[in-house]
Amino acid sequence: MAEVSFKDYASDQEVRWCPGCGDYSILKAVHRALADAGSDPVNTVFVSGIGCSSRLPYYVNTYGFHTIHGRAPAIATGVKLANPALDVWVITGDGDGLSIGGNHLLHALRRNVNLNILLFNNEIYGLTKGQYSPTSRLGTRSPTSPKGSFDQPVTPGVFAVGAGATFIARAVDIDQKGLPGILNAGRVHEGTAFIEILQNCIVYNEDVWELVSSKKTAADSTVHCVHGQPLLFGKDRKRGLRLNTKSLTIEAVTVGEAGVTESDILVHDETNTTLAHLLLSMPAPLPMALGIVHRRPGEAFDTTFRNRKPEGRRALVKDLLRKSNVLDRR
Amino acid sequence: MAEVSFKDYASDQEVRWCPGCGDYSILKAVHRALADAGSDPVNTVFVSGIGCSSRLPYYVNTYGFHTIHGRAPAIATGVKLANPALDVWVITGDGDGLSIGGNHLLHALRRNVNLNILLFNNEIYGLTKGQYSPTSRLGTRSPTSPKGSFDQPVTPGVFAVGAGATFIARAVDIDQKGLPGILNAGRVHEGTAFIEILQNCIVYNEDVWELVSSKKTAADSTVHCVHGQPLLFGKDRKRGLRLNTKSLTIEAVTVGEAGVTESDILVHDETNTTLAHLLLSMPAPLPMALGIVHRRPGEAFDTTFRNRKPEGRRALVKDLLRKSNVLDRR
Amino acid sequence: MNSKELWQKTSHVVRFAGDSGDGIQLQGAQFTNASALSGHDLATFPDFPAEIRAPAGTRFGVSAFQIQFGGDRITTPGDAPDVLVALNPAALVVNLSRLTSGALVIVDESAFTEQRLRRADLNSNPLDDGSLADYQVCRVDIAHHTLEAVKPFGLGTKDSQRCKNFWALGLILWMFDQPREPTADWIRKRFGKDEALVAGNLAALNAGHAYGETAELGAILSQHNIPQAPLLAVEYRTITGGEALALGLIAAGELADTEMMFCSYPITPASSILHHLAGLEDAGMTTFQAEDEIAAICSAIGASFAGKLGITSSSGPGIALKTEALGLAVAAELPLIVVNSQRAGPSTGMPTKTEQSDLYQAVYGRNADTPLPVIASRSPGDCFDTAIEAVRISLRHMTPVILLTDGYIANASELWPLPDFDSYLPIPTARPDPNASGPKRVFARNPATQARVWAAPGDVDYVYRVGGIEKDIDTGNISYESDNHQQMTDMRSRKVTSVADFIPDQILEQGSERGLAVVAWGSTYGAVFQAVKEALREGYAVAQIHLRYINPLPKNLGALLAQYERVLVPELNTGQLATLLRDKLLIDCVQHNQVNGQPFAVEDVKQAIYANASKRMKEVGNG
Amino acid sequence: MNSKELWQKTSHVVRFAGDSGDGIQLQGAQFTNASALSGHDLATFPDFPAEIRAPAGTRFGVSAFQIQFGGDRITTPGDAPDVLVALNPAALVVNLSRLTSGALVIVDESAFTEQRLRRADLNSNPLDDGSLADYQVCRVDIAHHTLEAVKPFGLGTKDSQRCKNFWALGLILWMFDQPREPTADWIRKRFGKDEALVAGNLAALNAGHAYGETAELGAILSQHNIPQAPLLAVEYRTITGGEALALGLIAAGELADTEMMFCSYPITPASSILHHLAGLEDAGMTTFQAEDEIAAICSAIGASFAGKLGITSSSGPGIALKTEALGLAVAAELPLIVVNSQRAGPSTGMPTKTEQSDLYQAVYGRNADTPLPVIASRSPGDCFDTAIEAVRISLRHMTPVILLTDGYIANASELWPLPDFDSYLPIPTARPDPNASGPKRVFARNPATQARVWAAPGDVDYVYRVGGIEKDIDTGNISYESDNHQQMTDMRSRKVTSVADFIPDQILEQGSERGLAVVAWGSTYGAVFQAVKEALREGYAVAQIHLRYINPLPKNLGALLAQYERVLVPELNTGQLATLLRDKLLIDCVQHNQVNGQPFAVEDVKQAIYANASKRMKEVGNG
Ligand SMILES: Cc1ncc(C[n+]2csc(CCOP(=O)(O)OP(=O)(O)O)c2C)c(N)n1
Ligand SMILES: Cc1ncc(C[n+]2csc(CCOP(=O)(O)OP(=O)(O)O)c2C)c(N)n1
Ligand code: SF4
Ligand code: SF4
Ligand SMILES: [Mg+2]
Ligand SMILES: [Mg+2]
Repeated sequence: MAEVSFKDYASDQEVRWCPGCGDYSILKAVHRALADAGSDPVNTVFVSGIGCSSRLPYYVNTYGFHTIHGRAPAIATGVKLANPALDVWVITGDGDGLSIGGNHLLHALRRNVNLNILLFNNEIYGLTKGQYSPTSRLGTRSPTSPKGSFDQPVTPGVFAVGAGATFIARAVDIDQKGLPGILNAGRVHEGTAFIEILQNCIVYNEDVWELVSSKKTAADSTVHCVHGQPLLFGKDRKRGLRLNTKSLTIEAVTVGEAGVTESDILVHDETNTTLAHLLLSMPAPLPMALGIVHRRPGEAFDTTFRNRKPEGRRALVKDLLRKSNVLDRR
Repeated sequence: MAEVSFKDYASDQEVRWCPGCGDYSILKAVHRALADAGSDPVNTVFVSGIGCSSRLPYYVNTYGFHTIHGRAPAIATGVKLANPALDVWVITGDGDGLSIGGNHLLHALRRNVNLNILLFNNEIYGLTKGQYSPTSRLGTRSPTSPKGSFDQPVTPGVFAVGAGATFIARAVDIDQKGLPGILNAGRVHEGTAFIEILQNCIVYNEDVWELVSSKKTAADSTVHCVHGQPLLFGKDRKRGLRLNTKSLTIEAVTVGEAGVTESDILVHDETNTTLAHLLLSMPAPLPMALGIVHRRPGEAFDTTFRNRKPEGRRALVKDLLRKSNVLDRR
Repeated sequence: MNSKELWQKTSHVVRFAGDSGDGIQLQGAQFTNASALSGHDLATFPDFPAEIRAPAGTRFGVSAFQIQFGGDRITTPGDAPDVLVALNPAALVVNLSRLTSGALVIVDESAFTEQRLRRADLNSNPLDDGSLADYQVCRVDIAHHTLEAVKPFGLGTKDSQRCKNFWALGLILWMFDQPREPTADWIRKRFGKDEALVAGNLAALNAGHAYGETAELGAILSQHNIPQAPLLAVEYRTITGGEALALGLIAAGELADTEMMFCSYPITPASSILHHLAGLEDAGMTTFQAEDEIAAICSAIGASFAGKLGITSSSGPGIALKTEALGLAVAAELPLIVVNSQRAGPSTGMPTKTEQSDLYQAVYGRNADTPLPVIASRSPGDCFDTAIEAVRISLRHMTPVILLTDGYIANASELWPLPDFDSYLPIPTARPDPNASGPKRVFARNPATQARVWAAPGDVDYVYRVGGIEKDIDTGNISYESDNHQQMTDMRSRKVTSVADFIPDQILEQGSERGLAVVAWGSTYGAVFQAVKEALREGYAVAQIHLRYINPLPKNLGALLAQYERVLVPELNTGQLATLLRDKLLIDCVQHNQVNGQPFAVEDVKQAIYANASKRMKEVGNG
Repeated sequence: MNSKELWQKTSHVVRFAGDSGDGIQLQGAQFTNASALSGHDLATFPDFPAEIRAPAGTRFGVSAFQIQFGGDRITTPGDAPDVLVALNPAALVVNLSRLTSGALVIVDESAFTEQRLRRADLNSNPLDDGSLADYQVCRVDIAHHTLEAVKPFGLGTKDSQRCKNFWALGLILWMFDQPREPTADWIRKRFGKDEALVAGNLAALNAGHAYGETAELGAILSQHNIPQAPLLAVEYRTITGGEALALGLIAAGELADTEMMFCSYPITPASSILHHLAGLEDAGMTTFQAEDEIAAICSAIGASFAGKLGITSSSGPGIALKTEALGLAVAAELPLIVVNSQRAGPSTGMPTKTEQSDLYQAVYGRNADTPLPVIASRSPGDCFDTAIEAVRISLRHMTPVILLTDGYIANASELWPLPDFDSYLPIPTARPDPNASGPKRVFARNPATQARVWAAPGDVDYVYRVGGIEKDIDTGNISYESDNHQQMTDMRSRKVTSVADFIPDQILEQGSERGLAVVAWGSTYGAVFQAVKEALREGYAVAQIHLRYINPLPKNLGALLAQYERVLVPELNTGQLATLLRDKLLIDCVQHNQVNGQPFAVEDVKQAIYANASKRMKEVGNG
């Protein structure tokens, strides 16, 4: 199926997100990615949990399983282990994946099951009407935190590093140019791909990503990580990241100022987990790291998982039945 | 209670671990730590899940709650939030804490609840007779992995870094000299203290920690992290860790050889999370990092949690009942 | 019925319908408030879509609010609306079938454009194609009138259009001669800072009202004076089940002089309770949003172990996740309140729809022999008293208690007589008695309740260890002794059956001492009450028995039911209470089950009564 | 009874007891094997401590193995041992009370030292203080004899002492004239590489045997020839419930021509099934050790969605965690096998002890109306057939099925006639029929079974999406339609009730057509069989009815039970099947409940029969 349009991957179901929800653009990027890859819907499965984000599978013209809250990675693991030939995507949210589902996400990542996990992070529980989530920033006011939340949030990417993930990316919902490519990079990665998508919930957490998604501010508040390239950012790409080897921290510098030359700038190495930890945990005002922050080769769980078409099973069953001393009274 | 002996903290219950189990020495260290701190048993609570390790609370003469599998951090969070004045310890294992209990551990760590969490890592499910666990090394043969396990293991300390833990330590079960001090450091830490204890299951995973615990090999295969001190190790402490700033990795070098001087050796900074990630993820043959690998200040969840003795509640209840337009038919 | 009959009724059913974005729920809430202040009894039914903000104009996106109010005792939002206010075509078509014949339909003409008709999958305009033949139709260009009214205050178009709901509200308030002031106050509070919004919305409200007065719509749109309801000489307020439950828990804390910790994880329709409680630390109630339902119940159990009363709340799927930990609370003999706001299932099911299908789960849904008390709320206001009762039982017997409510009463509101709080009896607890002499044994049990001592860390007398492994009945130490396990099993069932020694006898809500007994529980109270009341009026030998105590059942229930020739059990499930009655009382019963996500219509229950009851002899004679 | 009576019995009960470290379970397994090969019927009961390796010499650390074997049909390990082999004081004292009077007690004298008596909390030596007055005591210095026997082979003391169990085994094998060869083979296999160990253990085995032959212990220790059991002319083997269940699942995969994925998380006593299956990928069974029970059932559901049959297995507390996901499997109409090896609860309870207390959980233990079929295994060997039956039902109706077994049959073994596998009917599935014409609708259901099409990713004809939200009964798309939810609810219950159309009528195991019916289920089969058999012999009007199908019940059960004056329901719980019988059949029944972690003793069931049955007239006449 060479000549496919992204429209061919839309299902016949009416999309039911709020007007203006970031999920619409992510859905479009998913359709694009599938089209770009010429994916075969017949051998593609979208598995999701529960949440606004988790409704996505209904809108993709492949096999789809909208399951229960937080369990998508576990169910997807079963799908993949049962039939490793399938292209299995997981759609989850910050609540679904990191609140109730944290354990399954951890184990999918450490096992390195060949799944493409998309976590829509809107820093809120959308479907249940706007309670703060484990990624909500300190002080987030919500129906369950009227005086502002005081739970330290978890940083999805940093958590993924801790879980031993072999592919970690971060992208913005409206980035129609970049997102499809990242989704496909995750798709072809051997092992679990973890892709955090910064998504705007316009009803309950509007513009929480303003800084990184608005034309005006994006250039200065984000840095795009490209393997082998210096970590430069800013409108004129004069700003860059430098490693302070004494304090083992990252600092933002300006090339050409204070004797800083391009050679001082960190060159991105996507295979280094420590760099991934550094980049993914950069606090503002340092720019937010986007793109494929981490990717390293590793054996996928489902390839080592012994999956055999049984042959001569009937004989084998009969053998097993006799695996023990037998008293013959015939 | 100044003059207390560690024996005063033993309960009247007969200890029922296998002869030679590493849990015995950990229990002793716990008794010691409590005695050293002159802890008040009346205001101390040990909460555990299920597993051989989780039997420990029965053997400590304080309040104790032996709960259900994997949930100790959640139950302990409830105990602590209900009464922040209590000194709350959590006892868990690699299966209890990182297999079924991974999610609660993650959230306790990120919230930074003031708990002292001891994870007994014997890299096996002891109580259920020896199945491999999420920390078992690749290729571990067990009743459920007869051909050797092929799940990538999770590294407890690295996971803790990813979860945003503010205190991470690693110790060896038989280290009666060092362990009590580390336990008390965790006890007094503001926020969640995560202490991984390398424990020997003599029945199902004997000597998996041989290298780091035997007199012969320990010096060369472990490095003790002390804040502000160079990371030296080896019998004559001539070996040391150096940061390769290009590859952002750690390498072991020998002071005095190849022009290496003590000044090249990394000085431990317990407040740096990136260094914690580096040290806790060092692969063999690099030495295993022991001691207080990470400790940074941070507000504990239970101190921000608004916990008020109700005053004039009756009047308040009556107000709340009337918080709405009232039709007066009297 | 014709217009005359329609307006003769002493109570009316009004349904507001429009887009999720139209502020329909607000409209309903304000009208409810006004009705209450006019001295009408009332019951409401918010009926919103599953989607957060469904696309405008679609049928599935229609949000509705129904209220029955008036001069009688009102216990349901009504089977069929007498008045429908429809702000767009979709809102009209999806609600038409519900209306009483001859109902008044008020529509916003301006919304019936080509494009919006298509959005509602309509090929022709119902205003013209005769589909409204059976109704009195009042076409008003609400949008236009609203814009006119707010023009002076220079609001943007969006904000101006947003005032539509207040214009319509003003009109209906006029129709039933109800006060605007409470709404005006609300508008001022809500938009306080923004003067233009305040002025605009007030103007819309008043314009709608004025329109009713001035427009010459004669018969079609006339003002009706609804008699006041036969109320008691007390104070009343309107309250939803969610609010009442939250208030009841807080009140119980005061009655038990106990601090409480409410640990929950959001889920529809249970979240509202957590929302109501969040921020009420000063009332001795701390709230904790856990990472999942398991952590929620576990932290609540931890709180109870530490001496605060732990409470957790969820809906069916979340309760399922809590069942393992519930076993621990039973084994450790700790107090714990578990609130289940039931919703339609199985699995995710229909989260915004109501159902009574978690009774099996509550009574039988645990591994091993793990009995615990179960009670249920019958109406929004009743949630206040059942919450207190749940706490009373839990602390009296040192056991977890499940309180069943559902999505319907969680969101619905009713007129509620303010309780005389000082008349409530204090709730005793099993806390250690510092003055008690003799040995301090934490597992010494009260022979009447099987409650063990509720000692907590910090208490120097009771330093103890407990767990989920079977424990020695006296010392609490681990015990694998076979006799001990038998004794503990017996003690655990005695603990729950002993609850029946403390609860009141089952009463007869209304009706005869023989004939047909209609036995129900939970939120069907209102519909069953109305149905039985009408059947009685019609001369049927029928009685209403409504259960608050599900497990254990009141001791006299068996004898009470034995008086009747037949027992009818209407439920919003496949027959779960019926199972319980057969199991515990071995009585046969006729089931009447509806599992469609909707509350019972009074009419359905009546039909079931007709099919199973007979007229009283004398009645027949008289007739 | 006196020695003479004792040895006249045609079957005997022997109990081996010692420290966890003494290899008692191995001893028992070897003896079991020898008995089987000697043509004896048998039933065993391994009775080990909760601790992995309890401290030596303690009472709680005693590990025991009991076997009944002989010439009759044997269905239980026996109420009271005729022979006790005690390797230390603790092993003696904790087992004394179980013995038949006049039983033979063989003790290792050397173990009765001051210090080890103290370890067993004994102030005096039971060998001398008369506590063995009622028994025939045979004191042998087993340790000494063993060391003598193995000396030639230069084993260390530890290894030498470890041979003790084989010496004792040799002696008992001699007593009952049973073959040593199988054990000798096992020793050679086990210690193959280590020649000294092989030689040493063989020497001990033979020495024990020789001791019996040569030692002049006369009456006390004589050889007894046990008659062969009345067996069929087929092949037999011994098998535990865990093994049989694993084999049954694999066999079912072959019969259904389906690959399977067994997803589980370890838990006592369920783990053994996973252990038996691990590594059998070649048999079409892949195993996955998940991170917890929820992940286990979820990955199994994922496998079923992907076209393999997902299976998950746990015990009560783990099953509790699976209930939410079970609802998803019901809603998505996927096949799934859930095996519950029941253990004593509530909560952690007594993991190594047996119980039947998860029937409520299996039948009623889910939120919403979420029915599913439940069946139960009656004995170790029966696990093979019930596993196949569970798969058959699951694939026929496209529904999850719960299979109940328990800790007792999981570990116990019996003599099992090898099934003639080729005689088993193939298991049809609802997989798409590629040749079928007409529209390919995945939710087109078989009217007889309500099975939808089991289409899986990779199938070009059925690309579809499904979830836990209520779905349109035809298209499978999300639907909040009230009528549709009612139809789906009805379809789901019809799906489960339709199972009864395919299962055999309930049969009478044994006994009369009137009088007392003893109705039981699961692992109590053996004890009830024996009790009813003996009561019948004694002339009581009693019958045994044993249920394999718990939900739905066989259609004829109601009519069958109606024949009897009384129904007795013995269960290892507080009366859970009794509840089901009242609920489904509205029949009254007498409960006989034991909840102490132990299987029924035949005698207890008999007493319950005596209390509820009457002698047949003619018998009384004759008597
Ligand atoms: C077991 C269970 N618990 C809770 C819920 C209620 N619930 C549904 S979605 C959700 C959170 C969704 O948040 P997120 O994953 O961030 O998705 P979003 O709606 O923000 O895209 C919750 C708490 C549920 N459906 N099931
Ligand atoms: C809900 C539940 N699932 C499973 C089990 C069985 N179980 C008990 S302990 C354990 C694992 C213990 O491993 P770990 O935490 O490492 O403790 P260890 O015995 O090794 O000290 C398991 C699987 C249980 N008791 N409860
Ligand atoms: S609530 Fe938020 S996340 Fe959900 S659909 Fe609406 S905008 Fe999107
Ligand atoms: S099994 Fe292992 S961990 Fe458990 S008590 Fe024995 S030695 Fe210790
Ligand atoms: Mg979200
Ligand atoms: Mg372990």
